[in-house]
Amino acid sequence: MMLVWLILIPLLGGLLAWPAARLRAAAARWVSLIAMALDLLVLLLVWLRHAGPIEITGGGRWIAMFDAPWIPQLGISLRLGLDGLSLLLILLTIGLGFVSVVISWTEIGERVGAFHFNLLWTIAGTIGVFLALDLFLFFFAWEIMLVPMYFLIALWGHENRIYAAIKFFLFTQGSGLLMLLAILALVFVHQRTTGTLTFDYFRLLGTRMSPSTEMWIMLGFFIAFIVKLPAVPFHTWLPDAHTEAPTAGSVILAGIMLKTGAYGLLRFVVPLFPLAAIRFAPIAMLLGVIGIIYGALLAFGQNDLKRLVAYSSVSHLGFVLLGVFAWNALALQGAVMQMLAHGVSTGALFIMVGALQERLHTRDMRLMGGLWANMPKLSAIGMFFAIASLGLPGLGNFIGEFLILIGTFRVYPAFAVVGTLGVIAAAAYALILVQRAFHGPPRDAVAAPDLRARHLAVMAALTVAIVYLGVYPQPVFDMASGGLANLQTATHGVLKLAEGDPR
Amino acid sequence: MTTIPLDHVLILPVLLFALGVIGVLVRRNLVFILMSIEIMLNAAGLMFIIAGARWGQPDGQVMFLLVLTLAAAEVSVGLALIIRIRHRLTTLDSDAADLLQG
Amino acid sequence: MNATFYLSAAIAVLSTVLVITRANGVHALLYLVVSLLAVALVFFTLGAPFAAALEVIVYAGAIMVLFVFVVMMMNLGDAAAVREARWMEPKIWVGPSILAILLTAQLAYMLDSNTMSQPHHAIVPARAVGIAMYGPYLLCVELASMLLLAALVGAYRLAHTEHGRL
Amino acid sequence: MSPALRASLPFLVLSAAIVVVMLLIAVRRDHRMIATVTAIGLLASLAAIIAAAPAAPVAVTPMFLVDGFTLFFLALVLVASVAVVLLSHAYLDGTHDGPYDEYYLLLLLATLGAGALLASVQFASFFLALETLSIALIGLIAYPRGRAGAIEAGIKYLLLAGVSSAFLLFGIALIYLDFGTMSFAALGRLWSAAHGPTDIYAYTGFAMLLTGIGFKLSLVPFHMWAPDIYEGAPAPVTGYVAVVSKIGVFALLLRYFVLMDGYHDPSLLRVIALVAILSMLIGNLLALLQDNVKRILAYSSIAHLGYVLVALLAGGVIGIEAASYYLAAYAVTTIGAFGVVAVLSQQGSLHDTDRLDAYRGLMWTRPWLASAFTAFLLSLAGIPPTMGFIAKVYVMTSGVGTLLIWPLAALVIGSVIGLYYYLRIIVVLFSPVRDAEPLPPKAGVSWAGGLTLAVLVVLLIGLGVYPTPVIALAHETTAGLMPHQKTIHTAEILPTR
Amino acid sequence: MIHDLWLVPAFPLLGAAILMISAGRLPSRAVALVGVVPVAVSAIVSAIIGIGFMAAPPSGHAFTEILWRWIAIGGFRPAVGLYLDPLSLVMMLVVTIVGFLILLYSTEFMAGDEGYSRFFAYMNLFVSAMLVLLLASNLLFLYVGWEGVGLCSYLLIGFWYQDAANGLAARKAFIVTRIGDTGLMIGLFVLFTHLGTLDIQPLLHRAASVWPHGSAIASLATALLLIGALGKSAQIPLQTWLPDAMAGPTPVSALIHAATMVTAGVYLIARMHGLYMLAPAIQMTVAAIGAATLFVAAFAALNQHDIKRILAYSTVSQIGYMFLALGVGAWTAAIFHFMAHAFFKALLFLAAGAITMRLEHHEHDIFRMGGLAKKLPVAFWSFLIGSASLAALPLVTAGFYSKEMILSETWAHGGAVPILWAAGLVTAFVTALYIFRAVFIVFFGEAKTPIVGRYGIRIVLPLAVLSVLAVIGGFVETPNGLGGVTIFSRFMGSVFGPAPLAAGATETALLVFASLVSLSGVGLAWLLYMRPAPRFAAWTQTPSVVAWRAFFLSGWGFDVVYDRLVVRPFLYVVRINRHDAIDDVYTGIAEASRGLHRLLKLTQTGRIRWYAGWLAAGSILTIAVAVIR
Repeated sequence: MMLVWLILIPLLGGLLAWPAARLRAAAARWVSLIAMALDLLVLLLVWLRHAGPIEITGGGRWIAMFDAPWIPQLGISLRLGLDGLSLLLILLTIGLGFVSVVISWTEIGERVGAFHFNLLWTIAGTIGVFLALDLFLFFFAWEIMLVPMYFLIALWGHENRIYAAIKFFLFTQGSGLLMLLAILALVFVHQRTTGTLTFDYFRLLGTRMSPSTEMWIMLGFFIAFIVKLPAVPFHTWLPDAHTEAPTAGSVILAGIMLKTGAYGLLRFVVPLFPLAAIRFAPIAMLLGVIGIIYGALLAFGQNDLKRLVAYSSVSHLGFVLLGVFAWNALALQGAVMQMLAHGVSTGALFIMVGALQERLHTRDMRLMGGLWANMPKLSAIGMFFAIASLGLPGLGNFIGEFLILIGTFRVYPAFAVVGTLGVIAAAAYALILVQRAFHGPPRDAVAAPDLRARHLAVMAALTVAIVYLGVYPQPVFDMASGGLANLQTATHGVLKLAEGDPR
Repeated sequence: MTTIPLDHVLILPVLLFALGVIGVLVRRNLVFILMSIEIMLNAAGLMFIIAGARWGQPDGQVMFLLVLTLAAAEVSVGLALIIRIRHRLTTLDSDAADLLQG
Repeated sequence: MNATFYLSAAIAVLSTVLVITRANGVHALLYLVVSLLAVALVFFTLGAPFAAALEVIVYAGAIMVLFVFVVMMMNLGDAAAVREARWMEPKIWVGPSILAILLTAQLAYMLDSNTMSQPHHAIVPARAVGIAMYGPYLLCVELASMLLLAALVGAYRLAHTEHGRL
Repeated sequence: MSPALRASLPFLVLSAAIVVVMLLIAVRRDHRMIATVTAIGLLASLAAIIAAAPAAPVAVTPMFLVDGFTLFFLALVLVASVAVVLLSHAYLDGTHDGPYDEYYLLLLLATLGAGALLASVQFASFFLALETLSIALIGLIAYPRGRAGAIEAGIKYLLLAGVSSAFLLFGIALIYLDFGTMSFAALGRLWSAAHGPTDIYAYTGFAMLLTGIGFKLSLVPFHMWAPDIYEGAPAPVTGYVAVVSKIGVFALLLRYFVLMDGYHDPSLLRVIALVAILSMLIGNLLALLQDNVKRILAYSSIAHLGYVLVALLAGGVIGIEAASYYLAAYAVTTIGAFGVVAVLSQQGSLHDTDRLDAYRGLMWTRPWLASAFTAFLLSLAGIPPTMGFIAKVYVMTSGVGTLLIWPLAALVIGSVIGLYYYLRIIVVLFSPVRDAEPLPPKAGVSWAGGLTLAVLVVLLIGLGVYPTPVIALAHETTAGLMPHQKTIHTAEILPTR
Repeated sequence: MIHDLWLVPAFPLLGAAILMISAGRLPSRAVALVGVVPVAVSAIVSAIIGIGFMAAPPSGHAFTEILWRWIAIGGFRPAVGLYLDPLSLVMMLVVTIVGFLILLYSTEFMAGDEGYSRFFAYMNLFVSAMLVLLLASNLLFLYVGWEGVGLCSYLLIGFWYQDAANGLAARKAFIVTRIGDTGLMIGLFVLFTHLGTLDIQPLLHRAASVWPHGSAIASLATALLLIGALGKSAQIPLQTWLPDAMAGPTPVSALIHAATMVTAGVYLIARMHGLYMLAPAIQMTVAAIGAATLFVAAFAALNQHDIKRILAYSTVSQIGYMFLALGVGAWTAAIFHFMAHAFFKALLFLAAGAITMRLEHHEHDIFRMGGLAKKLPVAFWSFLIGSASLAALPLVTAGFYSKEMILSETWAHGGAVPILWAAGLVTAFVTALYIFRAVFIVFFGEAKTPIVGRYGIRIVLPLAVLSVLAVIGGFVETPNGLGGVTIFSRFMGSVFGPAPLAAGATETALLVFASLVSLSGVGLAWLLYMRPAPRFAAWTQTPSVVAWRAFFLSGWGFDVVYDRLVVRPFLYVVRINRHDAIDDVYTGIAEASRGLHRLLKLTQTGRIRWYAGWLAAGSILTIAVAVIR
């Protein structure tokens, strides 16, 4: 039941925040903060007080599990489960949720209640995605998380927000429908072979089907997830959405939502369709590698600071795609680490851009330059995270990228090598960002206050997080290994059959 | 009674129906369009009679009767509308009634 | 009887052609009456005397009279006829004719496809029709009354004005 | 009480309501009273369904069959009608284009027609019920006599419905000519047994029949009338046309198709698949950049009927359940959407409030109304937590089960296009208010209208999150249609030959 | 004390952290204190550890300290651990001591700069990262230091961020070295994939037992590591960043781009020498690259105007010597030269800094200096000592002994192919020539730029100490003919094995010959630049010579070639695709939908007849579809 509260708290918080804003705008903000705090508390309680793992046949060990009927006619139930993987991602979600609320404190002045409603609902949807173990419920949460996000972009975004919001929605919904088709197809195939109609994740694991069927169904899931990830060639919604979203929206979008795509790949695509996934792995990894390079090239070419960061996300998540399909312990741990580190570092970069926009009313780097002279703190922090995003050893992103690449190298050395070249391109765009925004001769027009305490506190927290991930990541690996073991349990038997697979 | 081949009989409703279609499409005057619809309905009624005759059942004639009812109802409402249009738009040109389009 | 059928069928078709080509409303209506009467004859030849009678009384009689009344009331005189004639320029016939020909062709293909078994050649008398109507079709007749009620109310609403004028 | 009488109780109540209303009009013209009586009549009929349910299924003359299928959709139709009545009162009231009373009479007649349609198992009753519905609708559509648009819509509907009826009748006549029966069940046996699929008469007849039905359902390529009529008709009537008339005709089609066992005939499936695909794609494309809310909803309803056709094509218990749920969702959503337009509009004005511009910033001037509208639009777009979402999933479920690849592809593509224009409206609702264009003066939403919308929203979300009751109901009622060997015998007690 | 090894990198890190968190709010005196003291403490701790190590070597002459478990995933268990052996000890001592001196110097040199605190933060961070690089027991941890020093190099090159040119130079440095780093990274993949560990010592043992001599996989791994070393140590073909890196403050050039970071490549190869011995072909490549680089860079140095660029090319060239040594297996010689080079090159840079800081507008062009010997005697003497050591003037300079060791071992190794040795020898001549060219031009002749200010003790002291070291630093290892001291090679023996036996008479001959070559280089410089003959001046103006000089000035045109081959294509691709061509596909789809909408909208004419026509047409269509099959 605690798991349900994890989702319910933000939902209720959202419902409360909206009317609360009629009293005072700050009330909505406090309600959101408290909701996040409660959620964190619940999560910690679930984690610390669980009485030992719950064993699921063929599905691994879980920290907590919840099951209740929902639409029994269709074999749909409210099945939620928490393992190490989802716990980490929910932790990230709540953490960035805090951050989003705090950084919106002054940025969002209009329709504060509605804003926090949408923010919290998005977060609730995301947590739902990370918890759902019923495919229908998963899809439900998947959609629920998109709608408030759409409003966040469309209502509180920047100049071209409508276009961006609609584009975001069309891409994710369109691909979502494909996934829905795939889910239904899987359920039907399962029903045909076993006679039971069910959307239960555990029961659908190991569904037998012909190779071509498996491939088609897998592709449905795969496309939905790589649209979300996003991977080339489905990434083009991302720069627009990121650029136009309000800062908190960008943080949530980049920090958490993109991770749902990766999570989907991890939780569903490979375990449900191991053979097809293995056969498809070279293409998927090729897409990942293309994404790494292509995203980096485009990031380098942008004038808009937010677009640059957005394209860098494409590049970073290319690594995740690479890691997921390498499907060995190293690469998977790397993928998880990359997800977390990207969430933190890119989130911080977006906050930095947001702070700049709040001060300069532009994101165009051609109008910046020399900011260091006026805003040394902001610039230093911005540079720090730019450098984190280029994968400097000792920081989280490096650990992620390195593990992914070294894991990939065992399976497909060529992809690992090309991916490593992407690291060079990452240096190019990260440094050009620093150069164009912070370095160079200061401009007269640029005279604005430096970061204030609230932002500094957020940034300090994120800095600590990213350094921690880089220096002492083992607790994260220990936590994730439980979840990853669950995934690998699911594919273990099948993958053994695939001959000569070096995983 | 008669020994008219059924195939020959069937030609008549088909022709009448087609002529009704032409009438609807060609005429611009609302009254004529209504008339052409009557021709089509009549053709359908004829078809029912033929079908009833083929099977020796009264159902065909009953259906014709019901079609007749429809025709009457339609004509009454239609003509009432036409009168109203005549007064509002002062024309019976069906093409002039394109306020609603796109 | 055969001759009657073919003759009346020919008249029906011919007069229908005239209906859809006449510019003058009253003329067209009269041709339509002719056409309906011819069809009534066809009904008769097909052994449906009851239907034939109704065709004449209700269709050619009541309904067409309604038409004539409205046409007269609207005073569709010569000017209207001239306009009608102008509207029926040759090129306007092209599209509809093609459609009609296609439709006829399809139906002709249908007719050609197999030979229908011959009719029963039995007259279905009014009595049989009546029994059917008040037997299995009873509720349909009731429903028809509702249909007519709807038409009545609709026509009333549309034609009626509070101020005594249209 | 004989089972047949008991089963036909809802219809009898409805007919009685018609008579009562007619008599009342004769006695005293009082808008509020007539509307109340109408609503009570409809609700009484709804209540009668409960009484009728135990008697079902039973054949009421060879023409009608009252079974679970009938009653499920009848309930839907009645609920929708009640909603329309409640929305209509404020819409009509206070304008000078009276009297309003015949409106309710026509509404009841139309509802009776739709109800009869749901029970029809023979062509004669089908056709009569359909025409009762149509003729009554013409009166409703052209009810605001002062509006040029309404009159135009009326004549368009009349003439085009006439043409389509002629096609329909001609098609029925051909089928009758071929088989010698007009009973659906008997046709089902003959279609598969005596006649092979080579019989051109039957196919031509079916195609022409489909023309008539397709017209009523506004399926592509018989769809063109829909936007014009939707735009011209008064908003509550538009909702009625979009919901009641379509549910009635669709249910009929479903029953006909199941009873005649069209699932074994690839030709028929092909025709319907083609129509469905065209409807989903063209309907959505037509709405894409439309600036008139009612027209958008019209085009979107074209597409939605295409979606339900996918469920029809899929067939089986799940297909019928899917179609049932979909139509329920469609009814709630569409009535709601037009309801919003209705509460913003008045019969007395020259147009309904249907320009997209008029909705600019509605969220900030009338947040509740705009929120409701947003919910309805999201439901139309098939986004959770609304009924529209579950409905779409259900339809896709049925389609996936029968591998309807092309219709499903069209469904997905169409849905994505659809998202765009629903979002466009939402964007307008949420955009900042422009001073230049004030909303039409109207004090507020009437309590009846507000209540209706509130109930609809609650249903929309409630049944979107927890759809089990409706699904269970559909499973128990409409799905009984499918194993027709069991239920249909009752319909053949009195063969029409 | 040796267990407190972790303090050595920790202190500078702490200093950096304090300075960063204080965010420039400390007074400059406190900054100087926080900036210098940690490195000083590190140096002291290093020295104590070093003495302890030499006095009582730990078992196996190596000490490993695991600080904490970093990553443990399956068999991949790199730890955060330190490893101390003579090699890393020497490097550590040099880095901390030279680092301390340079930081001390900087407190005065950088005084008044607005980024004073930032400077010391970065420098401390650098020292810390460099120490991590040197002490890491694990290749992945080494990589942390490896990139860390690269980052600090980037930050310090672009220290004066307001000038866009500095930023460009900084980015160039970072990206070019990162190209090398990716090679190293892939090398790590190969090593881990095949050997299952990244801990250096186990890895070397395993490699020696698993991989046969000359195996392809060993060649691959070493080649990849070599790419990393080439980038970091600015060897051909990745040398182009170093001359531009002179954009940073002079102490940065002294510490990072002369004494320590750029020799990381040398350290890496020396550290992994066990692997290289398994791959003779690659080891030969190392030598060849070293020889080519030292030769090329020396000629480039000969034609520079900027005093720091002369020294930069000189650094490239001297590291070439170290690579040459590594390539011929003279591991000890390479490290010996590293040490000597650290002393004299740091000295040279600091002296150069001492010159430029006293000149108006911080003049860097040697042709605008002149006559400074009398005006700046401190700078003059330090520079002269540094130059002498660089030119390897016999007997009295550290550079002489280290270079001698390299040349003799090269001769011994490549007897059959003396081309490597010849390159080294020719370059020794050119080295003497170019550095004394600078000396003569800068310190003699007419004064051209006025002098301002004066030196404080914090400038003079480091110069003095480094001058001493540049002289006596060589006496730890002398050739047979000159005392035959072997302290250094014996100390290193535990790492590299016993030093090769010298060749007696041949060695002495070589010694004399090489000394003469150096001296003649100085002499030629004297002739050309102290007493310039008109004919020489005229010769330098002939077109072909001008062209050659321009060619050498540009560093043999590498930059131009890279610009054409890599940079411009990259920028071109970026520019043409700035708007993301893939997005056009989607906008195309959207546009097509709109077009279809408009087309379909045309059918909605509002005319009854038209609609009825479509009704009929639709019916015809459905009939056709139903009937025709």
